[in-house]
Amino acid sequence: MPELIHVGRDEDRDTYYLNMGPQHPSTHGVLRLRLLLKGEEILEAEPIVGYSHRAHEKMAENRNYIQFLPNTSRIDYLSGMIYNIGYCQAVERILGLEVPERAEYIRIICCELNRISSHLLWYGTLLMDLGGFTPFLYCWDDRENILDILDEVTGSRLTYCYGRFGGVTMDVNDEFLQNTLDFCKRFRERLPEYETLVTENIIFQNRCKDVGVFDQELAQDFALTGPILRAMGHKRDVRRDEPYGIYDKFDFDIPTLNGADTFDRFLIRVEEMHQSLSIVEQAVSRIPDGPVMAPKVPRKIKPPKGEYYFAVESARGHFGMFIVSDGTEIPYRIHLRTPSFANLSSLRSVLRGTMIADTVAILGSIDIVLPEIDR
Amino acid sequence: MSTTLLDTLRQRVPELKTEDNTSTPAAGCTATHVCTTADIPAIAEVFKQAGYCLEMLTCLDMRADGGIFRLVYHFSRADVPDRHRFLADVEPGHEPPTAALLFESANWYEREVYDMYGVRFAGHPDMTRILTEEGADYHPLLKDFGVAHPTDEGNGNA
Amino acid sequence: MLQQETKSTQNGKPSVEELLREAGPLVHLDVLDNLLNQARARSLWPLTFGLACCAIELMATGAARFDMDRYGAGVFRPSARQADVMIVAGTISRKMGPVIKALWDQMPSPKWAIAFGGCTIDGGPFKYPNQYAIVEGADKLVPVDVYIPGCPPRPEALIAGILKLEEKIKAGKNFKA
Amino acid sequence: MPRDFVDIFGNPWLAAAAAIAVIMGFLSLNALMLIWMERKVSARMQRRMGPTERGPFGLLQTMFDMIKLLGKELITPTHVSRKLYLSAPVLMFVPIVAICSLFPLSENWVFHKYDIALVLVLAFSSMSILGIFAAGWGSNNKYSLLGAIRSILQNIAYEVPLILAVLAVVLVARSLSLYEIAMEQSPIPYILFQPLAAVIFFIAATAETNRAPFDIPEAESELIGGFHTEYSGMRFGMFFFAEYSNMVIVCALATILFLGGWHGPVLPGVVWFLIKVYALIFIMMWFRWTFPRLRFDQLLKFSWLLLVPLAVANLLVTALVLKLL
Repeated sequence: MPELIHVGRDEDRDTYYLNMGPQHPSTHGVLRLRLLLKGEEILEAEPIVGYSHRAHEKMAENRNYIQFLPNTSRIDYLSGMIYNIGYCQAVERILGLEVPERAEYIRIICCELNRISSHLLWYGTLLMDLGGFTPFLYCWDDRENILDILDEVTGSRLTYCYGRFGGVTMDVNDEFLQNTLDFCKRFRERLPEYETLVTENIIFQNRCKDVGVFDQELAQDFALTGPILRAMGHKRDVRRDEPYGIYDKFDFDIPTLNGADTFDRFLIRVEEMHQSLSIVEQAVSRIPDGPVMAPKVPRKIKPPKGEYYFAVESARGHFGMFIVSDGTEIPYRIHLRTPSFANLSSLRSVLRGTMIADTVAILGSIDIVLPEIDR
Repeated sequence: MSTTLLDTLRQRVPELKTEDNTSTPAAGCTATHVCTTADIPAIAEVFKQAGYCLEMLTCLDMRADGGIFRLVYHFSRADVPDRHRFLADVEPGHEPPTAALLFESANWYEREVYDMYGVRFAGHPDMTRILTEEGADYHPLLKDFGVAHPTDEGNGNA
Repeated sequence: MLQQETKSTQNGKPSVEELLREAGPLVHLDVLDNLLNQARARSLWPLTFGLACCAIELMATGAARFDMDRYGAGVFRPSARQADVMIVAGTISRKMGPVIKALWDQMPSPKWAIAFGGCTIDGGPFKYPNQYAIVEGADKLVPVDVYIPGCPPRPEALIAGILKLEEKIKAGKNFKA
Repeated sequence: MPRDFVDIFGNPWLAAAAAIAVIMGFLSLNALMLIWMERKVSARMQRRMGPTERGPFGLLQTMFDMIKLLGKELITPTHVSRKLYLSAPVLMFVPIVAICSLFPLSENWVFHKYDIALVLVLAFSSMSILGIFAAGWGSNNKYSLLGAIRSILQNIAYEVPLILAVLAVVLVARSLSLYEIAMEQSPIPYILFQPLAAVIFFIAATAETNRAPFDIPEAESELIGGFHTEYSGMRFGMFFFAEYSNMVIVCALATILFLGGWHGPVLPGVVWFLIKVYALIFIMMWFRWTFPRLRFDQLLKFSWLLLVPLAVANLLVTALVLKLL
C-alpha cells in the first residue's frame, strides 16, 4: 500500500507542508513558497529564493564599467530601460559628466514607457492568477505597442542597452515622437475599458478588497518601497525625493492610498500608469533639439577611489546601486539593492492566516520579478 | 539631519567618527559614520525609534588591504530624503551581532552576506544560505574565489 | 546482403534470428506511426514554465499578436503530466537544475524539448570561466530537439522553432537535421 | 405516443445497445466540436485567432489533439493508490452516458419514456462527483487532494439550489417526466413563469460542471491541475471529454425545463433543441472568459446564504400562486 501523504499530527492540529514550488503557474517565475497548511489555511509561509541566481555582482567585479551595461537590463527585465539608464546616470554622477538636454528628455520618455509596459504585464498576470484570462490578452496588446515604439529606437524588445555614459546611443526621429503621442492617446481611451472589464467586476473586488492588508510597521520593518509603500499611505518616490535626471522639471503627483490591501495596490499602479502617460506627453511636447551624446566622454572610465550610492525609482520600487571604486578601471564592488528582495521578505508575516487563493492574489499584487531578487 | 538624532547617537556611541558628505552628492548619503560591530544594535535601536528603515546591508572583502571584512549599513528615512551610511569592520572568523531582531529586513540581508562572504551573524534566527545552490560549500563573492582572468586582454566575456 | 550470406553458411543452416531479420517485421506499423506523428506534430502542448527574461517572450508568443494557438500550441498545461514539449525559457541556475530534470522525467513519453534563448544554448551573456551559478546550456540536463538563439529571441523565432520541431516530428525516424 | 427505442428494436437489450451507440456518437462528436468552439470563442474574445492552421478554420485541431492524446504514454505514478486512480475516469464518465439516455430530443426522438426521468437525471448528476473525488484522493498528490475536497464541498453547496429550482418547474408542470414537461411548454416556455428559477438553475449548473467562475476544483493558477494533475494521456482526455459532455447535459436539461425543449416556429424539433443547447453553451463559455475565479469560501457563502434562500422563497411563491389559481 503506498505511503499516503504524510499528515503530521502535532498537538491538535493536523498540518502538512505544501510546496508552491519553483514551477508553478502563478509564482511569476521560479519562486518556491513553502507553506505550512492546516486544511486551506496557511500557518507559516516561507519564500525560498535563489532559483534564478545568475551572479550579476560577481560579474560586476570582473568587468569594467562599460562591459557591465548589458547585465543591468537583465537584472529586472521588466524595467530593463530604467535599470540600464539608472546605471549610466550613477556613473555619470560619479564622474560628473554633463548629459545634453535632448538625451535627458529621451531618457525620461523611454523610462516612463518602460514603466507603463511593466505595469501592464503586472496587470495581466495578476488577473490571470485570479482566473480571468481575457484581461491578460488586452494588456498585452497595449504592451506590444510600447515594445514596437521602443524597438524602433533601441533595437530590442525587452533587454535594452540603450544608455551610454554621457547620453544615449541613437537619436529619435519625429516618427518615434508621433508614435508615442498616438500610443498615449489610444491608451487613454483604453483605460476606461479596463475599468469596466476589471475594476468594477464584483468578483474581482471580492477577491481583492481587504485581502493581504499590510499593517503599518511592516513598512519600516521590511524597508518596503514602491507601489506597496504608496498603498500604505507613504508619499515616497525616488523621482520626487532624490530627484535625478530632469524629473524635477515635470509636474506629476505621487498617488497614495491608505487601504494597504490588494485592491489599493492595484489602484495605485493603475494611477501610476496615468501619471507616467502625462510625463511622457509633457516630455514629447517639450523635447529640445541638439546632440544626444556628451561631447567629451573619457575613453577609459576610471572613477576616483571611494564609495558611491545612487538610487532610481523602478516599476517595483527603490533600486539602489552601491558602487565601490578603488580607482582602477574595474569596479571593486557593485551591490544592487533591488526593491523586490525587501518586498518579498515581507510575505513571511503577511501570509499567516490567509488562504491559498489569497496567497496567489497577494503575490500578484506585490509584483515581484525573480532574477531581480536572486541577482 | 536633525541634530537631536546626532546627539542621541553620540550619547549611545561615544567613539563614533562621523564625516559629513552633504557636499559630495555622488556619495548618495548625508553622513558616513565609522563604528565597531559591537555597537550596531545600539545604532539600530536609535534609528528604529527615529523612524528610519534599514535600507541596505552589504559587505566588502577588504582582506587584501587590511585583513578585514567591512559591513556597510544604510539607514534611510521614509518621508524626508535622509540616508546614513555606517561602516563596521569585522575580523574574518568573528561573528558580528545581528540586527534582525530590530529590523526584519536584516534577516534576509544577513543571510545573503553569509551566503556570499561567509560572515556569520550572532543571534540570527535562521543563519542559512539564501541564493546559492543547495549543498554549496563556497562563498562566491570572496575576492579569491574563482577569479576569471582579468579582462584587460580579454573582451570581458571571454 | 553478401556479407550476411557468408556468416550464416559457415555454421551450415541460417539461425532463426537471421531468418526473422531477413523476413522483416511481422506487423507493419509504419502507417499508424505516421498517423500518430502527424497528429503529434500538429498539437504540441507546451509546459507552463518560464525561468527568466525569455519567459516574457514566451508569454508574448502566447498572447494576441503572435498567437501560438494558431498552430495548436497555445494550450499551456501547468502539470508536467499533460505536456508534450518543454520550452526551457531562461537561464538555468544550478539550484534549478535538478528541478528541470525532475520535470522532464515526469512528462509522458513522446516528449520534446526546445532550448529557447542564448542561456539555454550555452549560458548566453552569463557565461564566463568558472561561472559558479548557472548550468551552461539546457542540453546538459534534457535532450534538446530545437535550439533557438537570441537574448531574448523574438516571438517569431519561437514560432519558427515550433514549426521546425513539427517538421522533425512529421519526418519521424528518417529525419535529417 | 412516440415510438421509443424499445418499440423500434423489439427486445430491450438491442435497444439499449443502439441507444449507447447513438449517445457515444453524439457525445464524442459534440465534445470534439465543443473543444474547438471553446478555443475559437475564447480566441475571439481575446482579440486573437485561435486554431486556424489545421483544416478550414482549424476544425481538425481537436481531432489531432485527440489522436495525440490516444498516442501518449499512460503514466501510472507509483505513489498512487491504483484502484481509485484507475477507476476515476470511468466513474466520472458512466453517469454522463446514463443521463444522456433520458433526454427527449424532439417529438418522436426519445430513447425511453420514463415517467420519473427528472429524478434519475438529478441522481446520476450527483454521481459524477464520485469520479472527481476518486481522482483527487487516488492520485495521492497534495494539489489533487485539495482539488478533491474543494469539489465535494462545491458540489454539495450547489446541488441544493439546483434541486429547489427544478422543483419549482415540477410544481408548475405537475409531472416528473421530461417528455411531459417539454410538451406542456408548447405555447409559452417556462422561463417566463419561472425567471428566478431559471437564473438559479443556470448558476448552479455552471458550478456543477466546475466551470469558471466556479472552477476552483481544477483552479489552474492555484492548484496546478486540481484533481487531474496526475493524469496523463487519454485518461486526462477522458476528464476533458467528461467536462464538455457535462456542459452539454446541463444545457440540455436547462432547455427542456425552461426553454421549451423542441418547440419552435418553423424548423424541425431537433434543430430547435440543438440551437437552444448551443446558445446556452455559448453563454457558459462567455462566463468563463470574462469572470475571474471566486475564492473558495465566497463561493460557498454565495450558495448557502444567497441561492438557497432565494430558491426556497421562489418555491413558496410558486406553491402559493398555484394554490390560488
